[in-house]
Amino acid sequence: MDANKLAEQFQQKIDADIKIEPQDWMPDEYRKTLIRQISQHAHSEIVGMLPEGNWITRAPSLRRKAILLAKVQDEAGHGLYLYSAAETLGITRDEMYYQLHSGKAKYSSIFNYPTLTWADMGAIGWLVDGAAIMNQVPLSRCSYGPYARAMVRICKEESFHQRQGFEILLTLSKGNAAQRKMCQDAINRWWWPSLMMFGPTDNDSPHTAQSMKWKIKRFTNDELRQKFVDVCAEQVKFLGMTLPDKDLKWNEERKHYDFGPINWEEFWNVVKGNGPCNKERLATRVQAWEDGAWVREAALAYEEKKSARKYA
Amino acid sequence: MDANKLAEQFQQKIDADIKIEPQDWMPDEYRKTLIRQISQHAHSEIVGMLPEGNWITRAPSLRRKAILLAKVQDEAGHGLYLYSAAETLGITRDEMYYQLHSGKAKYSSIFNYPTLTWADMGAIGWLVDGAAIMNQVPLSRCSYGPYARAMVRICKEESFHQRQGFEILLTLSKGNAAQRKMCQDAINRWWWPSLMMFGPTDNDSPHTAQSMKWKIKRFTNDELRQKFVDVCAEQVKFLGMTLPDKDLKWNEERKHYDFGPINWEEFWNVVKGNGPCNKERLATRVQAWEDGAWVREAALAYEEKKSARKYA
Amino acid sequence: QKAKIDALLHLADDSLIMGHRCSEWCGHGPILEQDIALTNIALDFVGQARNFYQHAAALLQQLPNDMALALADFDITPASITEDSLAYLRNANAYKNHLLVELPNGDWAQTILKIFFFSNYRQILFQQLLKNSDTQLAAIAEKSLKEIQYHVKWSGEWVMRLGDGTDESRERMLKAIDYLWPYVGEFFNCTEYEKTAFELDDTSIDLLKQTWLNTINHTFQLATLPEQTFGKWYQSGGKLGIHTEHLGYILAEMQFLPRTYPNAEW
Amino acid sequence: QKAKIDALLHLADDSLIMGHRCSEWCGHGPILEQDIALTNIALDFVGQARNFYQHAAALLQQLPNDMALALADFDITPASITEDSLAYLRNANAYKNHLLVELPNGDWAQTILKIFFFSNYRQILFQQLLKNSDTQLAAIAEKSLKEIQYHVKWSGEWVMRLGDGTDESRERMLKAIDYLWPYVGEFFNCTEYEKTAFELDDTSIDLLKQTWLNTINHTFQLATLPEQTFGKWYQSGGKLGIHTEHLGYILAEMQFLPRTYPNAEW
Repeated sequence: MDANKLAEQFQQKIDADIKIEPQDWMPDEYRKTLIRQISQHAHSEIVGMLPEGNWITRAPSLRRKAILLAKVQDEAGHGLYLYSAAETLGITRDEMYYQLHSGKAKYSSIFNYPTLTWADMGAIGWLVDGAAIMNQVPLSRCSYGPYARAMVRICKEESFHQRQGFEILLTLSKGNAAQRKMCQDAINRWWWPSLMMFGPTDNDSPHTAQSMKWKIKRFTNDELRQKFVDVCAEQVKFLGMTLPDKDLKWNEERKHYDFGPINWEEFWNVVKGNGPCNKERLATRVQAWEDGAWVREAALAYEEKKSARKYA
Repeated sequence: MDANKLAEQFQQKIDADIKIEPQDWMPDEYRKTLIRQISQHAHSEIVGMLPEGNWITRAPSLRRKAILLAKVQDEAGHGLYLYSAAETLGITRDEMYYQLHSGKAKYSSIFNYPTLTWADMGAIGWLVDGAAIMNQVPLSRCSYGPYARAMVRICKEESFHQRQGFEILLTLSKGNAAQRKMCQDAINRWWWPSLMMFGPTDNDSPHTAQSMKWKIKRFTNDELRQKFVDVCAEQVKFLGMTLPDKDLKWNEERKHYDFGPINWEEFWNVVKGNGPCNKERLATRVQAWEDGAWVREAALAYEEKKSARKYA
Repeated sequence: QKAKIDALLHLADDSLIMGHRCSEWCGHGPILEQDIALTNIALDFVGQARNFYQHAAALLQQLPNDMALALADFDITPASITEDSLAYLRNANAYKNHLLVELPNGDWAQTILKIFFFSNYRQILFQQLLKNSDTQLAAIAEKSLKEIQYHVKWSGEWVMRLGDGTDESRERMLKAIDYLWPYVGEFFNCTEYEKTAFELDDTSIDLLKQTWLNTINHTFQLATLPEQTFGKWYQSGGKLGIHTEHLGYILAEMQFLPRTYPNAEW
Repeated sequence: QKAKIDALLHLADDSLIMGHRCSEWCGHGPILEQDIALTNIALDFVGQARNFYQHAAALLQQLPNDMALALADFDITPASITEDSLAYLRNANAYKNHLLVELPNGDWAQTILKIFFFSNYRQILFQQLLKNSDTQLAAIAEKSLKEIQYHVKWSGEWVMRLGDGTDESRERMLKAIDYLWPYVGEFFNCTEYEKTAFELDDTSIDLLKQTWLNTINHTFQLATLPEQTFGKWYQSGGKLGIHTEHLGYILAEMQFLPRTYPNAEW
């Protein structure tokens, strides 16, 4: 069958909402785009363990400590599913790590911001996980089977995390003056970076059309961002807090909240590697990997000895 | 002149309280004993920086932090004088470090106990420095000139430290219940190890006679220990605290305080290397030395380049 | 009653500090799957700590307040006696964990060896506790044993991998044994409160000690590591509140927020 | 008045955190004489911190209590406003030090380079402050300058030794420059409170910036290290209370005792 014919059939399957599976034919660009997107997503889960991991030893109650540990563990688990999903496309986990460690692969820029107070654990859950869910729920209907199935499981856990994050903020919002201040401060710091998580505006997002055609993407960045703003603008009222945007207000005509301009200069600066924690996050991952080399070698050597003994 | 004659003249000088100076003839054993004693004393100052250094970052007021920093700095300074004094006997500082790091040279066992609360800074000042002074004041009249002169300076600073330590305890003793408890607890933990600082009982101290003849030692271990007990038993009353010895009581006949038996098993165990912190203290010193190797090399290389340029 | 409270706090403190140290690895493990496994172990320990603290808090709440505060050895007066005030408002010298558990993580060899020593000790101790007259304590022990069996298995496998892996891993295991062995004697140097609350006598303690040593040596043999024996001397003090210099730093970090706002809800 | 208080706290916080980091070396230096020198520098910084905190406390005490508490940005209400309550009872987000000073010590190269950058900055800033209309501030600056001159000299000599020492020391210096350079831009990104209290305008700030850069490059040249320029971008936020993740750990350790017993005397 010639390539055009295959491409046509491929698109027909997608249009008919039939999942593409690892052994199916797929265009090179589809494969590459998915590898990039899924591995980037996996890296984000792994790097994303660090800002929250930063507060495990300082969680202010045993219950919160246990919840946070479980959450960070879930993130590692998500990383695992996603690396596995990417592997079905013909790349190994070690190759993906190499891309991360060498700076070739990206991860979500949000994790280049520092976690400065306990309230950040709440804000990350509510806003960052909230934005992630908004991005990911459509992906659980994405055209590539393994990715879609990983997403179903991930989204279920993420919404659990989001509720826990909101509950942290809710507790702080009912607490003493210092706790309320901590709560508002965290919202102030995490709000704009969360909006940036949806990516550049549609005008600056040239690949959107192709990705939507392939059903790797189902809504545009701006559509999802608007949806997120609309939800958060309501939820923040329950906290008795405010979002740090003086332009935020309900637009009766659009039936949406209007919001102020995003600082894209900051966005691109962080993407380029100049965020407050880019260097440290990457250095931490690389260090963990390098420090672990002897452990991985030992485990391998032991397995080899064991199977040698078995067949001896 | 034959060796016997020299030895006779040497002892005459000592008997006449004339100081022995580096260029003077001295018996090998005198030299060896002094090198061992002075370097051990120097090492004690350097290792002794660690237990107190442990509380610099956690000192509870800025004034106390500054005092503690200055104190630990003084100890480094004492180490420096003492290494210099030992060097006059024909050993280099690096050789002495090597002996320390390889476990060949000893340092005062007291520094193998951990500093567990802020009150330990007080107890170390009052008891440990107190015992040190008791040992050292006679040494400022010791027969070897450089050692005696170093001791004069050191003793002056040590008694300043001792007063500061007592004042820490005095403040705690007037503080809240937790502070008073902390104070008594520190005294309980440091009292017996301080008594051990005077070394084994005279019966188990075979070198005492020779050292006294050479005026390297001017009182026996037990004499100094008794003097220390007598002083502390009075001072502790000012604190409204007690010394942890149920046998401690004034003996009108002896005009001294009687005190309970010392746990010599613990003493020898710690000397042998089994104290709570022996391994860590030594490991910390070795680590600092090894981590500093490249710095020392660079400084040397730079000096060489500089003098090469000067004479080029 | 004092023995019971002391023993529960001892168990809780052991669990919490083990959990704390294990949790320091989170996000830094050598292999993603093992990062998850170790975080899971940390979570188990925090969960066990909560059970023991809650049981202690429940017992303390039944006592006159003054007596309860003194028994728990708080250094400030908490708003109420709860799992959290017991964890967050006691000082290092009120903590009763073994010295072993507060030692720094070191490398992967040192960490897994610590878990191996500790979880094997816990396993045989908790098997004893199954028949304890305090049914609540017995129930917690039973629940915990399921988790501990996994810790024993997981850490034992790693002891074998590293002991019988590469030259480097073996070297690191030997170094870890050297560092940790002086601290295992404290397991079987039982305090009065342990004897009373855990219903142990010198004979049964000796039996536990032998069982533990045999188990360790069995795995060590499989791992081609040298057989160990108990020396006359070992480090101790933790169970009576005399710790290493490490615990103060752990608590300064862990307790910072509740110390700053002692009556806040989180 | 707010600008004055903010600026004094900024100076005090910078000094205290510098002192804290330097003091972490105490007992761990590569050469005994240098251990003493660095401890001495730590002591100078703690002393400067005390002068600034005391001056701030004196000014705050003259204000109505509510206003004073809000200006100092305490997160709990202290028994009184003193040098110690300002140091020990403010949270990370009330601290106004530069991000540079809270970064970890790293190796000797990183530590001395940090001191070199910072003390050169302090030197030119404090020369400005000599003519400040707040005569107390000017007096502290004058007193501090004597110490700072020594810090400048000592750290500059080490920059030369390491830059022009061995291949390894040079490599480590280059790495340290790479790590620290993104943080020096914040020195000259002056806040409103600095401009007001230090009596600076954009022109004079620019002059300070050029002077500083020239001084650094002069030593770098002697040290055979590459000439530096200011990029468009740099890390900032510390002076407005938005810090790195490191400061929280510093304060948890430093403030532990006064947080535990907020009204105790020591």
